[in-house]
Amino acid sequence: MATTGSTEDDVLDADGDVGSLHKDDEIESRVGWRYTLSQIRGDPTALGGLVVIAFMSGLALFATVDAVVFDILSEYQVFAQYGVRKYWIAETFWISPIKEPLETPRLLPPAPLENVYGQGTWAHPLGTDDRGRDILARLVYGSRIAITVGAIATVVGMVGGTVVGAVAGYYGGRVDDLLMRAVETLYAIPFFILVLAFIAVFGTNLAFVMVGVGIASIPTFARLIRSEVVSVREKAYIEAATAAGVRDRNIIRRHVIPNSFAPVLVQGTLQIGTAILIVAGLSFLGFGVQPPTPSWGQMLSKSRAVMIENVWYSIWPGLCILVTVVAFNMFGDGLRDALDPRLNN
Amino acid sequence: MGIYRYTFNRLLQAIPVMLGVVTITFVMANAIPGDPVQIMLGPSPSQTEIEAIRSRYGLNKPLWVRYINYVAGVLTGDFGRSIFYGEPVTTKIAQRMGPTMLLMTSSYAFAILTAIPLGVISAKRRNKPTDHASRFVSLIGVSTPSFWIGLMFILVFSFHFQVLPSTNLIMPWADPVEVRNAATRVDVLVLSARHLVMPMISLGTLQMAALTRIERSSMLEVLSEDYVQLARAYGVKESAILRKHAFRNAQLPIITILGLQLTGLIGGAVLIETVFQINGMGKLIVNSIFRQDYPLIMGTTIMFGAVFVIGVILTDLSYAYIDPRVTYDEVD
Amino acid sequence: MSDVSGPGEGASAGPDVAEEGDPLLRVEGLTKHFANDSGFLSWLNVERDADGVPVSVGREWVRAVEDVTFDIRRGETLGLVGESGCGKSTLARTVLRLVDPTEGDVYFEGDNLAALDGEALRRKRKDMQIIFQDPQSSLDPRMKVGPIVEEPMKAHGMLDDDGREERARELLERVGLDPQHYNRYPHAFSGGQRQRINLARALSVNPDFIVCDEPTSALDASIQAQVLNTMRRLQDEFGLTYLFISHDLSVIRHISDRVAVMYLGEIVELAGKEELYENPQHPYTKALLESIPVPDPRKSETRGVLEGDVPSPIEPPSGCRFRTRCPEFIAPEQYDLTPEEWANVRAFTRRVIRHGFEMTTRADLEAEFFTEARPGGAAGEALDRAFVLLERGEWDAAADHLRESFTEPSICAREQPAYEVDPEYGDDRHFCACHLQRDAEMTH
Amino acid sequence: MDPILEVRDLQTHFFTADGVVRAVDGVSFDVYEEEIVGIVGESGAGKSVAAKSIMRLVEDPGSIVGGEVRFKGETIVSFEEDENGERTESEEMLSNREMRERIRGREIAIIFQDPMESLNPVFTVGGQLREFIEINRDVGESRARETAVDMLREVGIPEPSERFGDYPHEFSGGMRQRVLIAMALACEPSLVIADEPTTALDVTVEGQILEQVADLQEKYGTSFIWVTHDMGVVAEICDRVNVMYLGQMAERADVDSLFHDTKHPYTDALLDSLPRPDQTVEELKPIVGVMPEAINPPPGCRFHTRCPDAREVCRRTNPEPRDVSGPDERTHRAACLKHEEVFKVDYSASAPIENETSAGFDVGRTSTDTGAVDADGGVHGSRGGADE
Repeated sequence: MATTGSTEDDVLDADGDVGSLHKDDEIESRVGWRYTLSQIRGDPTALGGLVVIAFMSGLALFATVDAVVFDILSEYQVFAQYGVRKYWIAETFWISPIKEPLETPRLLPPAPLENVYGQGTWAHPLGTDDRGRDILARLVYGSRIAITVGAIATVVGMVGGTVVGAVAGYYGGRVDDLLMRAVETLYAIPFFILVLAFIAVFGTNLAFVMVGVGIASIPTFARLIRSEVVSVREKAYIEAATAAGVRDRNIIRRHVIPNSFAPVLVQGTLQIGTAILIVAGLSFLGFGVQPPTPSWGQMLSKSRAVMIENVWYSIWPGLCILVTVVAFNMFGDGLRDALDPRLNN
Repeated sequence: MGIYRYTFNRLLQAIPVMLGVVTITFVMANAIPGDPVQIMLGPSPSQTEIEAIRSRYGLNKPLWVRYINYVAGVLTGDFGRSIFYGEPVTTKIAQRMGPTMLLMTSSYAFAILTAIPLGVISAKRRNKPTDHASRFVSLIGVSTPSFWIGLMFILVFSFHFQVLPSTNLIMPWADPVEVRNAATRVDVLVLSARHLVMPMISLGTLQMAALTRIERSSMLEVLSEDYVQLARAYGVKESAILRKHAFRNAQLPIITILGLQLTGLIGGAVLIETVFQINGMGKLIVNSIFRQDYPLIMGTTIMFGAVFVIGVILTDLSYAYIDPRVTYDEVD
Repeated sequence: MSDVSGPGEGASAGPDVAEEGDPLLRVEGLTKHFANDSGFLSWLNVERDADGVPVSVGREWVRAVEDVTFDIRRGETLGLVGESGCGKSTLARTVLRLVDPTEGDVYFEGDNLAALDGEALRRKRKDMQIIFQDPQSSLDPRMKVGPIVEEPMKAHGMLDDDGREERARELLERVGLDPQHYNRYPHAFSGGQRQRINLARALSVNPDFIVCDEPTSALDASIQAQVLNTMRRLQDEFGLTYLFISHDLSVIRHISDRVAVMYLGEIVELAGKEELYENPQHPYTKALLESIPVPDPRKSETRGVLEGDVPSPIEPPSGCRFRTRCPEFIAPEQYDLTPEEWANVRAFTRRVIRHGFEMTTRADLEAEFFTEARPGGAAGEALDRAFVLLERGEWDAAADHLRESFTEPSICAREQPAYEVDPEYGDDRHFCACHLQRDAEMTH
Repeated sequence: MDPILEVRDLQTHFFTADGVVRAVDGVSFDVYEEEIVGIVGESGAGKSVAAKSIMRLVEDPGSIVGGEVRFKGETIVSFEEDENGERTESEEMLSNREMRERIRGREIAIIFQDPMESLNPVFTVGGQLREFIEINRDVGESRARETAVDMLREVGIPEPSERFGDYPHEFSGGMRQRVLIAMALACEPSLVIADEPTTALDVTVEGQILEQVADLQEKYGTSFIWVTHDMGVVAEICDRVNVMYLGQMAERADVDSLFHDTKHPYTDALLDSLPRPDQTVEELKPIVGVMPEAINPPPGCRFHTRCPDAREVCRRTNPEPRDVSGPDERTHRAACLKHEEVFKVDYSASAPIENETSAGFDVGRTSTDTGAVDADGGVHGSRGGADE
């Protein structure tokens, strides 16, 4: 009876453009999502990051044609004659060689191969690899893998970490002790080693890689959320709500969560970048994304053998990783500046 | 007085954590789908072979007995035998520990020695071109995969200019007799350095970049503290303020981060050892995963956990050494 | 409770209370001890201990509030004054059951809050509210003023959506804000205005009792006056009862009807306002009143009469908690000392305990401390012994010896004081926890 | 006798994204030898910034943009205008190096408000004290150490030679403030700037410190600038007082005449709004409204938006403090046009501005658009209405 659906909106629908700001209130004034957005809009770093992320995600969404699949459509060579790059003929559905690893071999390209590790042509601007697959197409497809895997892994870690951290932080006492000790033990195994151990046990399936990276990042999120919740819980407005007789669950919903969420969002953004790096590393070692599904790490791994023949083959995937991760880091930094003035230098 | 008790406490605290690491590792190893014996023996082994292996590895005992045995083994330094090599896991790890430790410590040294001056200068010249440049470099640094940096180094310095070797690592303490192209200790050292420089920088770059950012913000924060203002108000020179009054305080968060960043350094080491084909712990764990050599995977995982935990304890102790407030509570 | 009686109890608490009319709130023997887990907590908060599993090193208890008894009558303002760390805020929170008491009872409108739980307690909160010191953090920065004021009503199911909004707007006006501010965020307001929003929120559920925890301490003088006036006006309009907590004796004098003075977790004196300010009996109250700078250059003679720092509430002094700093510490009965002799002994003892001088020769020390009055008899012998120890360089032994001879035998160290004093101003009972009153007490 | 410190028309502004904050906007005062001068005002009045400006310790984004500060013949701040009206720092101004070597610590020392933050937590208290003595008194390490221990004893730290090696966190707040006072006096400066040094302390500790400072000031003959918001402290310790409001000086006088012969309505109102510890005040008389923001100060007299005596003329003219004392009295400056004979304006003929009656919801808006009123105007209840 005490709560209605509308309160959620009240909490989240904030606008920051209220009057002129009192001078002492600089910290308090940096609330409100609309204000946050306006801050980001004014911050070239964050904006740059956002644009690049949008561009890479756009590629991931739309230019999804993988040459693996593509080459069976060799009759479409006709388009190539007119200078139309293969990947422009968009596949509108989500091709997922990940889902059907058994079927992919038959999708391998027929001979003869053209332009293996050669120079760019109109049809293959960056050349093709040893199986005649278009490198640019594979790079573009790699962005889909990277961003998807990074985001899913982060969401897994964020959800797991939020649950653990929030429960530990809000209830405190024994629960807190127990959970945090478990988390710290997990944290004591170095991140990458933990993921490797996970893969060793469950196999190199991409889904397990995502879950593994997610689980390995639970301690980071759990500790962050816990410390946020603990500090928010100390705030006088929480005590005021308790004193007013507001129920615990409403306090958590209306005050604790909205006020402790900002740093998590920032960490989440930065974590996507980290996860992309981790997964690229795993693929580089031969775990993670399995051929023929293209991924940047795997392409780099492959490039080691052909460094002399095609210098650029070992440069492009690395640049893609670099640009994507830089974008997430820039956006994360900008978000932090906008949301969390304490860390703003 | 306080510092000894603090050290003792920290070491005491590490025991349950390490026990937890051993437990997690054991549980994961025993969650493997399928029969490890099958994996060991390959397809269609005979029944007697299976039984022999089972009793040899103690697999015919119940899980909790095996757990107790394993923990007891770990405590006495016995991690079991590698399936692939047939040697004790500890022997194998001991062989491989040297290169990994050399790589990690040299990279950390590189990262710290470059990051601190860079961060301090960046803070001192806040929002000036130097600062912007240093911030740009560190942004790129934290976003670049270390193994790609390694590849690029190989491309440039090994393939193109052919000035540095792209594989292997030579221990500086190696016997000159056993090292090819080396007659004296000096030769060994030079060779070792030439082998080390690319892996070291590839691995250290990310740490360097991360530390630079923290050093900068930490320095900025300290420079705005009242006690720095007070030093200024008492006529202390700017250089002395930077060197003495601000520097020590600004290193506190760095020390904390150093411990935590070890986790990234270890992960990077695995990749860098693969790129430069260094026979270290990282390559060992990767290979044993491919070979499904579970005793070895467990052993290396626990060892990496131990390296991390020891590293964190060391950083905590140096923190306590610098900041008198840490041990204060312990005193009374 | 033992032989120690609190400030609320007279010779016979029952009839006395009835005489004064039923109190709105009665606090009896309220005690709150916290576990001192600072090391552990710092582990929890600091990221540094990435893998730390703390080893418990035995628990210490912070005796924040100790055996506090008082009552508050309907419609009055009880001022609670004390320095930082004296436990006044903890007391406030314990009274409202925001933290659970270690011992004792809080009777509020007939119910023992200490015994209530869960939903019953939550419902009871409708009648008692609190206003906090910090106007910055007491309002959720992500909530608009309207929902902030409505939240308590919502929690207690008062009115419907429209009714609540109407009431919120009306309350904003009553506390001196513009009803138009309903849709603004807290950051758009100044400190004084935020305290008004806090007031509106507290008033929204029509409470009988409001605890005001330093509500004006963060405000400038001119704004403080505005808020204080508003609070008084609202007290009349809404028939409120206040427990007003502050470290500022001037504010307390202005706003209160009766005043309680707290030191190190205990109430040391409680009396009517005029009585307490014009006829203070406890040495601590006197010291407070002498310390406060008066905004009048012709009157002020501020003197720092107290020495040393407040002792730790983990191991508070035995007997009277103020005795370690008390300028009127009573001489042990077994010695027959003149006031001068006793003063010299105490000055000497204090300096030895604090290592406050360089040891020279016994003659020099005798000259420095005991020229005019040197006690003889048993006290003199005790001093002789101390000098012998000092000459051997055994400072700690000398300090211990002096403590045993002169500090511990005193009634101040042995018994907890609790006395009634005849009030000179007004009719309110005057409680004073000081052994100096042991002869003057009217009833015991 | 010449003053040791002369401040003339000092202006310190902060250049923020929202605009220029005129924190100190034309402030003048003097400090003579062996006196304690108070600077009193509410938060936002600019008193701390003024104090820091004297030592040129204002930090980015703030900077001193005008005025003069002279100390014992040295020019700490001075500006000159070129033909285009561009203001530049004049050449006679001490260089940063000279400031550091000749003024800071050696001639002028400062005590900050928060004793908890003013000492470096990773160095020993004694070490910090010793270092500053070494720098400012040209003595060797052991001599500096002796001086430090003596000074600690002087300010009432028990067992000073043992506590010399302790860290700041082992001292209570009151003790730390004593250490900072020892620090200031140990360098034997001619002037100590104390920036709200007792605000963070409890009243009994404050009493101890005020007493100690008064004794030490007498003993060493040091001048003090005592910045505070507490009129009680001013009455207690100061010889002369400057009252600041919104970056400007409202009134300057001897402490006794400031309290008992108040000449500026702001000081008057401030005193009226204070509850008293020594007498029961039934009704407080608050100042209406809130202090406007220094980013956009009102035109004319800065106090006219809240002043009970405001007239139309106050909207137009911003008075500087002038001597309004009687013929046989000591100088008493007030920046208020109601002293018509001094300011030569037609104050009494000007129409009054009704700040008090309009104390409903509009007052705040005249100064800021935060909108609301902190005034307890006569609109609502019995008590509020009974103010007059």
